[in-house]
Amino acid sequence: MPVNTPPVPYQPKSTPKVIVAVTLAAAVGIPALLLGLILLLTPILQPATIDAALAAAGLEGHRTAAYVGALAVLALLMVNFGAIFSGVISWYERRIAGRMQSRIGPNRAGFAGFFVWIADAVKLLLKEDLVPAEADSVLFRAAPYFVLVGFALTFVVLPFGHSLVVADLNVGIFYVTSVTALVVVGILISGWSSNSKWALFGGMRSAAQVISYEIPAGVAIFIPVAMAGTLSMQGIIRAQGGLPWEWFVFRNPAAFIAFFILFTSQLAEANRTPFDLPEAESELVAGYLSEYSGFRFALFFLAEWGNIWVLSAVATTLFLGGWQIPFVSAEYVDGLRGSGILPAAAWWGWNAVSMVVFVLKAIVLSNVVVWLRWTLPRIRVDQMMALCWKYLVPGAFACFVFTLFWELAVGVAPGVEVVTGVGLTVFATVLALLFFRRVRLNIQAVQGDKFDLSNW
Amino acid sequence: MTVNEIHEKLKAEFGDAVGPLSEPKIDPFAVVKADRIVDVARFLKAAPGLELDHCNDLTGLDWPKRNVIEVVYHLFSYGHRHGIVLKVEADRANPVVPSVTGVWKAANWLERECYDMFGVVFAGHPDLRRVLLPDDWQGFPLRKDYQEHGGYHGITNERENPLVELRRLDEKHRAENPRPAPPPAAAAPPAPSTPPAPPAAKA
Amino acid sequence: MPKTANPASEYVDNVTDTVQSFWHGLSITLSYMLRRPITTQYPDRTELRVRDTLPPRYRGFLEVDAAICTGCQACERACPIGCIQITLEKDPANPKQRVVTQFDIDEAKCMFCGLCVEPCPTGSIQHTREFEGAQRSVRNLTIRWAEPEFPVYKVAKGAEYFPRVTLGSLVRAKLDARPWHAPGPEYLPPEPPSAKAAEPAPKPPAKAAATPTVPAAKPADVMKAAAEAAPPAEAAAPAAPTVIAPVAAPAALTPADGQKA
Amino acid sequence: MEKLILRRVGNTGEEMLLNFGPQHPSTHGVINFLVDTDGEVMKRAVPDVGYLHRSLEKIGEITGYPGFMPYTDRIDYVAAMFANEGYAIAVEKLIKVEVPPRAQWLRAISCELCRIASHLVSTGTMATDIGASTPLVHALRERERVNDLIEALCGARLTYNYHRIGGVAFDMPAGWRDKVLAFLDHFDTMLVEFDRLLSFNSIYVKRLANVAVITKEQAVDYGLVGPNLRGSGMDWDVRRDVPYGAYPNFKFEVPVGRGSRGTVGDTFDRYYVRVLEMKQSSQIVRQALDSIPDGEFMAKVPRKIKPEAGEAFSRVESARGEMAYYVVSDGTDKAYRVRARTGSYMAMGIIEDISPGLMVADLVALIASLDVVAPEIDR
Repeated sequence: MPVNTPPVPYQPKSTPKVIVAVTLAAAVGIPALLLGLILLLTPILQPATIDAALAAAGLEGHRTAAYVGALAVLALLMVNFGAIFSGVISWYERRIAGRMQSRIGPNRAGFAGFFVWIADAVKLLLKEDLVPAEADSVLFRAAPYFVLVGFALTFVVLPFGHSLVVADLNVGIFYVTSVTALVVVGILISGWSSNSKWALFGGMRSAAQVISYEIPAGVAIFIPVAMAGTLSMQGIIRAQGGLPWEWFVFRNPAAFIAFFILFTSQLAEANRTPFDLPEAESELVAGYLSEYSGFRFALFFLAEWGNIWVLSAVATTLFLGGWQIPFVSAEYVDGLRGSGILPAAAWWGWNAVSMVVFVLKAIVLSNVVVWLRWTLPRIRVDQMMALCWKYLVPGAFACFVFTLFWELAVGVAPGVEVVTGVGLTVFATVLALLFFRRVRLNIQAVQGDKFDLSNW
Repeated sequence: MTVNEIHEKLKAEFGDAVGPLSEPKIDPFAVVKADRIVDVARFLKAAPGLELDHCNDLTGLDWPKRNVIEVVYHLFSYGHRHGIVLKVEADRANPVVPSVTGVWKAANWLERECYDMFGVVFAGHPDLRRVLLPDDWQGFPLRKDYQEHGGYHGITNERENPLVELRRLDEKHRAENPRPAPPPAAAAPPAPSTPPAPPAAKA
Repeated sequence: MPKTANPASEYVDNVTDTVQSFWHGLSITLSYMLRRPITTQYPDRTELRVRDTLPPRYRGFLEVDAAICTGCQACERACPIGCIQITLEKDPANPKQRVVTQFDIDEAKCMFCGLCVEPCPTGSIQHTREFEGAQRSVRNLTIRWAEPEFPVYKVAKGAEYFPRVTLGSLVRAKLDARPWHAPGPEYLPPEPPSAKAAEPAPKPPAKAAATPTVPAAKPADVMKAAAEAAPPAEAAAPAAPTVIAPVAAPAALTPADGQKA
Repeated sequence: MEKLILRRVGNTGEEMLLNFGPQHPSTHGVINFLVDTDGEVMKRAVPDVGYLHRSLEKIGEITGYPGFMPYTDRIDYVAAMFANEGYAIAVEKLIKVEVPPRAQWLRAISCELCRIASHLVSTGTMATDIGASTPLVHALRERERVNDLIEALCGARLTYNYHRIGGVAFDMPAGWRDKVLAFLDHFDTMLVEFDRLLSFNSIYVKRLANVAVITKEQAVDYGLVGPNLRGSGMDWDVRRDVPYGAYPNFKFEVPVGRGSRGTVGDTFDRYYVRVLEMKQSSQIVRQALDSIPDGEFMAKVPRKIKPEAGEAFSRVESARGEMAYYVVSDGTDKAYRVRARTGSYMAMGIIEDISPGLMVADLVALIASLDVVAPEIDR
């Protein structure tokens, strides 16, 4: 008989340095590449620039082709941005969820599991695209595209920086609320065409939810619109400033409340916890997604996670000063553009800074979305409706009416706005500090737990 | 109240319908005539001083030798903290016992399980269906003479027993290779590195 | 949350309550970002090997130390599930010495209750801290401890201490000796039904299908070949199974595995 | 089955029959609910159980008396200690064996630790069913710590097989007491955090309060036991009122549903009784560790257990309520009948009558609050 085999020495494995390097390169490089392309291409592919360039080259006859080409490039860029953002945030959300639950989270594919989203995407693309036998196959197949289109179209007006926007529509925010309604059409279609009871439940819930929450969201949107006097996304941002007390959220107590109303309603429209009723996994298994698999499933999830960006970007635009750089006015940057076909170097520089400001703000908000999901329970259908119609809609209307009077008052005495802005900024800062104190106390309160960032 | 006192009260109320208390081996019980069980149950639940409001357990016992299926009631009172065990005997061939669902709602599922496992039909039960076993199950498994069908709708419930199969392999191997010589104790291959051959190799 | 009949104050209460619970909930979840996670990256990135972190009483795979097995079969009797099988024979050379010719433990069936360990007079059968033994074929989970067969251990009078090899080393060696994807042993074809006719239960067709339906000629041929190739000694023939496996296993085992699943 | 439901409910043609299970995330095992819904509102939910039936009672007639002990683990694998204990007590009654005090204490300690572990699963899964997944993982993390302790005590994390007829299998290992006390210190503070994270979260309270109210009378009538009974306001605990084992030596409170957030007997009460019970269990373990007597941990039990003919009934307060064993002996070494009456089985009986008028999401809350464990129903 074999006796006393010598113990095999055990050495815990660690991620090879090459993989760490590759992961870090990808984690920094992919977003940097995308944002860099957006920074470069969105100003260049504007009609005015194209016209000027065509005129300089003497090719005015090819305007249509040039426009279509420019649009195609921009569309590809934006859809890719949405897709890659939703991929990365799917990894990020799982990682954050893991930490909040005392877990490590994804940790195998690449360093810190960063490549898990690529692996997931590849897996989903390779899976069989199943259509249930009893489903309405045409609608079933079409539904994900409605969702995708509704999601992707918002990128037309979402700004990324000072001049970095595909098209600054003069009805920008109105356009956003309109096209996002396409998502609910897709969900409804998927719910009905799946011919599954769970999916039907999910679809019906989603329709009721999204349509109801359009109202408080819409009214809350009117508050920054009223304060800025324009529907254009860039116009609303330009009406704000770079410093916190110049943001709409702090300039008006009603706007402060309206920000939360809007944020809540947007969560509901994006079907995020605590409003994830349409796909409530503990009740409806997977809701309207029950019957989907493979590529179409991936499209739904792409839109769901990508919507986090959309809602963060919209809230940032409307209330948090957008891309406004502190101490640098938008007009100053305008003046740097120069008169050539291509803008001057300083203009590019400030545009890059404004992009960083905007992306940072949006990422902070995306964090909050993720954070909420892993904290809160889900509310019930009737409570979801009650919250909307009893709390958010009246609140939003009250805030809106208040804002109208407030604007009158500001017209008489502009100092009011500055005082409120500084006051609310201080209030929010104190609140944040108290909150972090609370976090520290939470760790101390549990015996045996301590502040420990090891094993990140 | 002790079991004896409860039993005396029952005796006084129902006379011969309630049998004597079993000799107190461990937990004594009394046998009740099947047709009076509902009345006894009502009385036990309602009579002041008794108030056995908790139907703790209701199950069956199969006694093929006596040709009897017993239904056992474990009753308890939350207020007085006393209880009694009652038994009702039913014919094995056609076990019918009145249902006490009207007295304790808890008896509903307990009687269903008793029906499921012993085939006792509870007359007056509102919803006497099989509960744990599939609706089309044949037989009543907790009866002592129950025979296994060896599967359900073609799904086997048997796994090949590797112990038996390996023994058969060994025997075959032994028959083909008669023991050559007494195995010396030192002949055992000591090295763990040589893989012990899978048993197939012995064939 | 004070209960109030006043709808207005209830309205306000609901709002403040929500804000409060957000405050507490969000601060708690955030605080977990700053604490150490409790999970580990099993199996290859834990600080210690996991089996070394388990308590000594851990009930993992059973291990039999043949050197001190008395062949008393107490474990076989104690097993409530019948996953131990022991066969004892008289040694033909030495009639006084009994030999354990079969000591099989079906680890796939074992429920790790520890009841077999308790009656063992010498502590030969023990649960170990080994728990990693996944096998592609469930047949490989039957561990054969009487391979080769061993003479039973005679307890000296008054002995209280029985030297035992390091707990776990034997079962580890057994598990390591076979790759996880090794094909399982090929069993004999089921006996003709006449042998089992005495069984009282009616035999459904499913039962017959459950046992591997191996063409009768094939295993016999294989076995003949193996018997020729193998030396008659106990050391077995390492060459034979490796040759046979790719040929015989896919044909015979696949349907059987499917049935078992 | 389907036809049966339609016949019973008086279908108006507007209803939809929903097969809620057997493979559903929140049926806590494999249970099927045939739900008749009118939109989100249920007309009736009929439980269809038995998917996990393993005929354990029949097995009890085949294995000998000691051999059935590991099978009792499988009756309720979330809280296997109680199943062990109940069976052991019943058989000890049959063979008239007195369990030594140290074993009584060890049984109490192990059972209360197991109760903490079980209630952590119950409260945690309740959180997931309501849609908050983080508290579940926090609860499971604490459960892992309990499991580590129990594993050090008896070698298994789930199917303990720790109790024996006449005592327990092992004494406490060295240093175990300090580990338990350290854990309890941590756990008491953890419960406070758990309350703040989950129990008093306004969304959570709103989801549970006033939902699926079971009155005291109903609870008694339907034979609900344990936390489900106490949640309805019934002040009853087998440990205190029909004491067994070492429990008369400990001081502890019996938490009762008070309707603190809504009506007495709603889902929140049933949930919160469990949270409070964990606190009490922690107190009991502390007391038991302080007062544990020395001595044997196993009584002298004949190697072959062969009780005289007779029958014994035992009741223990399991995590899912009173667990009753009814063991009948015919004088041989194998039980003539082993019957386990479990808390989850009793809880299933009430769902059909409570469900009308609830929403589909409330059914999830109701199932979770009754803390049913499928193997315990089906056995």
